[in-house]
Amino acid sequence: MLTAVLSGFGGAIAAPWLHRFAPRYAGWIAALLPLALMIYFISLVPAVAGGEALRFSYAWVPSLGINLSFRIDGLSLLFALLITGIGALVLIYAGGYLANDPMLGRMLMLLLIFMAAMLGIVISDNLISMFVFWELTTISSYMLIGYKHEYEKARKAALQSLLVTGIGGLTLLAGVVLLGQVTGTLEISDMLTRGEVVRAHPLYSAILALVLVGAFTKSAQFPFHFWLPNAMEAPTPVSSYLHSATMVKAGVFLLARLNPVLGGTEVWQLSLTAFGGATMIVGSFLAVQQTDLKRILAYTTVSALGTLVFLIGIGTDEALKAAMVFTLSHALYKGALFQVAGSVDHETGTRDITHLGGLRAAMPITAAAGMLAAISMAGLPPLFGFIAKEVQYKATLKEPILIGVALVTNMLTVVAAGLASLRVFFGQPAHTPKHAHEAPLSMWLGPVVLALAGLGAGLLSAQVGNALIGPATSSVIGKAKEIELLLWSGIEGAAGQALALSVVTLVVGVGLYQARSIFGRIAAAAAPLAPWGAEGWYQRIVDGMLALAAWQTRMLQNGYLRFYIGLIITTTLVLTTFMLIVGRVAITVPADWADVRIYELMVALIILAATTFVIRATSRLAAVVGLGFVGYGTALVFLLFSGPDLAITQFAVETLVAILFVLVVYRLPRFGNLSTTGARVRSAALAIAGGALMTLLTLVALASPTESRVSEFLAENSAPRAFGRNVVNVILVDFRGFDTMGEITVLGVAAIGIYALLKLVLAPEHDEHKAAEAPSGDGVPRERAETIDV
Amino acid sequence: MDFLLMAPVLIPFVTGILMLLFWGQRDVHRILNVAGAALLLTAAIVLLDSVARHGVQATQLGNWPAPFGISFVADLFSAIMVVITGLTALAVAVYSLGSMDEARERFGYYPLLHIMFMGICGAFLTGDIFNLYVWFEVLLMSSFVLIALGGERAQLEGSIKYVTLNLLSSALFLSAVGILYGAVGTLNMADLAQQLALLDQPGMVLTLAMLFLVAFGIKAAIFPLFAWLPASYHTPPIAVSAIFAGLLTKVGVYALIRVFSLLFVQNIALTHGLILILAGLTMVSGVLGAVAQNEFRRILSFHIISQIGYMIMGLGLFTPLAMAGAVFYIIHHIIVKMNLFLVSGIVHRLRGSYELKDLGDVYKTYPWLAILFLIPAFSLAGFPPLSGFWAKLMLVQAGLQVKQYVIVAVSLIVSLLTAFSMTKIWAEAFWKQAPAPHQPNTQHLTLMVAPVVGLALVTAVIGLSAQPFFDLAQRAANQLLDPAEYIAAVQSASLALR
Amino acid sequence: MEFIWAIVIGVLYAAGLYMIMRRSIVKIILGLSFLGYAANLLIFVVARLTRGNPPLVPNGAEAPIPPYADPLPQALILTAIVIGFGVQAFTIVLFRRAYRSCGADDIDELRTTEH
Amino acid sequence: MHSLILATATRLLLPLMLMFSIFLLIRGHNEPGGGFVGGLVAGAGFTLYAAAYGVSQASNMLRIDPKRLIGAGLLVAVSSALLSLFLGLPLMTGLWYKEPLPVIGKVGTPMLFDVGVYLVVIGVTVTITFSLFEAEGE
Repeated sequence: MLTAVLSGFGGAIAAPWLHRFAPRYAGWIAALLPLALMIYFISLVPAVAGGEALRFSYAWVPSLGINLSFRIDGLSLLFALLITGIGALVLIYAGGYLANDPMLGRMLMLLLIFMAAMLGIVISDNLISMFVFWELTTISSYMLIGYKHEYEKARKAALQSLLVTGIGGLTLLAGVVLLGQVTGTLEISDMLTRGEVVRAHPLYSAILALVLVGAFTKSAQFPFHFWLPNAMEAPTPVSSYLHSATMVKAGVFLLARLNPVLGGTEVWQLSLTAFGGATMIVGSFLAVQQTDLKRILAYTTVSALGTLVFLIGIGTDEALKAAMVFTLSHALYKGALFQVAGSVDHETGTRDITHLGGLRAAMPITAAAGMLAAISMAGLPPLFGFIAKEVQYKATLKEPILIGVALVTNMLTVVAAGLASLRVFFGQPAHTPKHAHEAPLSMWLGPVVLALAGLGAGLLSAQVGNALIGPATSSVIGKAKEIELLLWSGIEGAAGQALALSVVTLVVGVGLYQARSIFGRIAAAAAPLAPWGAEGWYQRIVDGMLALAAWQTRMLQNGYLRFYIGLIITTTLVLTTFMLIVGRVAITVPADWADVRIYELMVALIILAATTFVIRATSRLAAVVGLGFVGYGTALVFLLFSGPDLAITQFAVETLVAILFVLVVYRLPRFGNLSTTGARVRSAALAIAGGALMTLLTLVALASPTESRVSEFLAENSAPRAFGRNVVNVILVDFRGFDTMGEITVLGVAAIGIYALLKLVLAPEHDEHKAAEAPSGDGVPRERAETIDV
Repeated sequence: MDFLLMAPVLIPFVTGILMLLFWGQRDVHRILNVAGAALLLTAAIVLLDSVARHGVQATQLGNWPAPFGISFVADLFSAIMVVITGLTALAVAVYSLGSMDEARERFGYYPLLHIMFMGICGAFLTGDIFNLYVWFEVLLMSSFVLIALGGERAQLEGSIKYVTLNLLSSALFLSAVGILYGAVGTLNMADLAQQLALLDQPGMVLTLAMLFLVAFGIKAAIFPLFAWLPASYHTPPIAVSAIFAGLLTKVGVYALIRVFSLLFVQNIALTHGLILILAGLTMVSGVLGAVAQNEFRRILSFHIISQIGYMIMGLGLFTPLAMAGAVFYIIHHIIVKMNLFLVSGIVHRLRGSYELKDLGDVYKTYPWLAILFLIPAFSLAGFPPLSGFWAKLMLVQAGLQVKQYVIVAVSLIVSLLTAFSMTKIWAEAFWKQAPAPHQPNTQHLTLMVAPVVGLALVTAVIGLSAQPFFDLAQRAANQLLDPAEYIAAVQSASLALR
Repeated sequence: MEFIWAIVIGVLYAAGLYMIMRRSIVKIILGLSFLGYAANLLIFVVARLTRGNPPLVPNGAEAPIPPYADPLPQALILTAIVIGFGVQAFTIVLFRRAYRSCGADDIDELRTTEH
Repeated sequence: MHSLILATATRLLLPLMLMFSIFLLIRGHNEPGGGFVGGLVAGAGFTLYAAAYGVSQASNMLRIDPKRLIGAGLLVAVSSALLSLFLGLPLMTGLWYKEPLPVIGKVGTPMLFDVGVYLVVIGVTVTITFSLFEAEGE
């Protein structure tokens, strides 16, 4: 089973080479892989229909409870068959559709990755590994939607789908993790037995909300539906794959999968039917307003996804069965129709139905397949779509409001089916940008197979019911359930009511199709409201985030060094003051004047005076001299208080720094009077607060009694063990010699840095900024005449 | 044993010294550069292996017993960091051979690089708080020179801010160490851990903790102390940016984790609660900063900040899983972030710009480069099954376990915004049609591509087989949360007085 | 007697902070020097002051005669002074080069890398 | 800068300063002084010489490229530290020659380390001042 998933990724790696060496047959060859997989899955059907579930587990990150577990039950199998079957057809189709595209190899690669990821979702038995595949579909669909990446619209649509499904992915992750913490397992099969625990848990509604957002965004439920029609920017093989079988159904699949864990509660029912119902109506209503063939189909897909969520929400056995039936029927007819739409576009050069008509003569095979699929979509016998609609009506019979929602949706679906087929293939042949021809084999094979499958499934409904729908429904319910699926179930009771509803649907639907011009008028009238739709809000949120980002960056990263410093000082002040207060730190000032010697006081005063002098100095040299006084003053302090080595070093360093300053001071700019008074006051206030803080901390530290046993040890061992009588020096070269090792390294690096700064002048071509401004050697744009300002 | 512990410092040090002795001989420098980095990585791996087998190891420099001399300690966290240092060192060493201009090579680029590695390894391994200051200065000084080396205008502007703000941080750090010594009378971190526990002045310890938080916070670039990073990280040559972006800020994070797991654990609710808040703010402000940028390297620079937030989030939560998440995140981030910078350098070579508006067509022309970008980019955004996903997952799990829902929500939204700016780079530089043709410079391209491939492989391996890495991170976290082993190792290292 | 020096330390810090928030680049260097003095003096003072008894072992003795000054902070400060010297020297030259390359003595003009 | 007085004075001063610097270095272990201060004094001597006679002459006299001098100093320092490692002792463990030598006293690796410091400081001082002289002389 692991091989089944991994082979897709392996095939993906091979795809570009395949395209390079066999460009004309790349699609056909690539299709062999999903075909083989489909045969493998078909071979599992008897066992699964017999109630068996096949399981395989490979430890991945067992410490976190994460395994690569796979399990095939009825639900997985139904989806796996759709994914591989339609996948094979789509690959063949892509080979034809993009026959002359040099990037076809990459397209096949992405499609295979996508297929493998999708397969991973449906057969995963571990929520985290399922999530891994879930995110892989997000990424690969991002790449697929952006396939025509030279176009900004394609890039934007790709981003939109990534963001919308991405936010859902994140909530799903949180939901999944919580679910794992509540149930104590991440294995889905274990979790399915612990539904009671979850539903009784205080976090239940939070988990539900998180999972639902994940599922709804992925499955394009209102109000997240808008990304899906925009994803029509993708080439048709992608649309066909995304919209028929797979990615968008991942959300629905998730709900079905977790139904035994999360389902059955009132919140579940209410939220799923409400969102599903809203999506159904919004989707179908928007569908009939479109003129772009692919957008029509995309919106009906939105509506169909709504229907699935709606049915799962109703939650009765009947409804869950209806959901499974509809999954299959929708995948078959929608896959076919998308490919038909793609062929039409490919052969005529337009997808606008107002420019299309009468194509049945030019494209007979495509037209036949399209008509057949459309009939299934409209829900006419004997196609599978008819059965899907019947069971759907049966599931809604108890509640009038549910009936109403289904009825409206299905009527509009009939209209959409008409627009996508009758409007295109019948009527007057229209003048199209390209002269229409029948599509090549690779491009009509898919629609034909899928449309015929819809017909076959309708005719063989009992067998399909036993082999696929029954096991799938049982998985969703959580226990085995016998299913009967009949094309004709009589006119008694519920079956009769459903049939009556079907007839009404069809009659009104046809009537609306005749009067379809009103939808165009409604669309025109509603146009001004568009910015306030869901997509408008999406745009507003994105724009708002961008504006916030720009504003924040302007504020925080404004380029002013002193602002950054101020921020650091403020942070330090706030944090330390907070802790001083919270920690109730007592501050004592040991103002013992008697202990102060007068010469010490004078040194202190010299340092203070020199400091003030430096701050107020208006010339560089004066400031440097003042600074020297501060430095020598400090050295005096060291000398006064028993630090001769310190004093010597400080004197030496101070002198050296002074020389350095003098050497470069004329190369440094003169003091400008740059800051405003306000700025000065602000920084002075901050600086004084910072200084006060440090005084305070010094006093606090001084208040703690200290007996350093470390110092004692060093002093006592210096002479006998380290053979040196200058303890400070012994510390430097022996006790803590490694500090000194670092210290001399710093010195060495500093010297090299200075050397490089002074000597290394890059040739102008290296220095893009400077080259533009100053051609002269060292690049001094405005060297001023320097005078000595002593 | 003693040699093993010191090797990560000594190898780059000796490499640097030899380069100084062979000053001006470019070929010698280039050979020593790669040899030294490879040796460093080897030694680091041996050290990690040894620590993983035999537990925390310590040595006393000069054979003076703790707490009197300087301790060098390798627990798993340190050893992991040293291995990552070796790995990134080797990657950047090779990359530099292809990307660095000859002028900089002649003016000490390689010795500076290795001395910086020395400082970084020293910071990871030292068990002495003042010695930590010294290593910080070593790596800072080298980084000052590296960021300014070449003296382009942008470099100089950036380095002025970089230098000034980092020196402010150093001054704060030094002051904090001084006060700490004045109050407790010892500098050995293991000893400090014990002394601080005995000290009956909770308020003062908390206040001191804040000084360290700010000092290391500046170096780690947390909110609101990060301004120096986006102001400077994009200005030097890309190899330098890459090693800074990947490794250097993480030394600050390392220091934060070290002191807030070993020294300042008296009032976790207060200190670590505060860290958690800062973590959230760091994530958000960093990612918003990135969203506002339109230059390859600047986008990446701002993302460093937001990801520091994740690491600090692990520290703030302070549970075993959270700390393991933090460690895992650091490992992942260093590799991935560095790799992205290296990729940006290759793009610059091929398309001649870092500005997104001037870029385009890379996907069409260089599909291999597109893949090399996507692996780290999606990893950075936390997409499975790459390394970043596991890091994110661990932190999310840890946060939900202790019911810190707000920070979890923030971390998830930030990861989406990360994806947003990665796709921005993707769409603009890789997908879009280039506004103008550009003659690519393919000189020495292989030397630049090889390390990128290597790092991408590491990312993928961590992602696909996360279990051993998770185990390692978890064990490292357990050691951090229970410092008894660390303290015992330091004490027992010094039983033999000479 | 330490309290006087605590005040001096505060003033030095304040001066340093004030100076690094100025716009003239020379003042920033001066400010950094102030911070160096302040930190060194802080370490010195916090470890307690001792008059006239440096930590030297007299000839013939095994250990310094108490109450001697704490040698460890002195060694730390020594290291810090030397490191500070290296950093300061580099900073001076860096600012000189920056001034010559960018031609700006006003730090506010050095913002071209951030927009 | 090429004044006669300075040149003459330097000729006399340099040997004195070098000797004084070595004195500081040796005595540092027992009295105030040490490698750093000693190195500074020696560095100052060479700086003075460069001020008097120009950088190129001073470089000639110094013979070794000051950057290599830094490397050499670091090498001496790190070698003194490494010796103990080869004897199975921790890095930087002090190794002492048993008998004290005349004038200098006891000799051991920590003193060798200080010599390393001394050399580095000379190298650093000279590197900085020489390159500054050259840059400012442009």
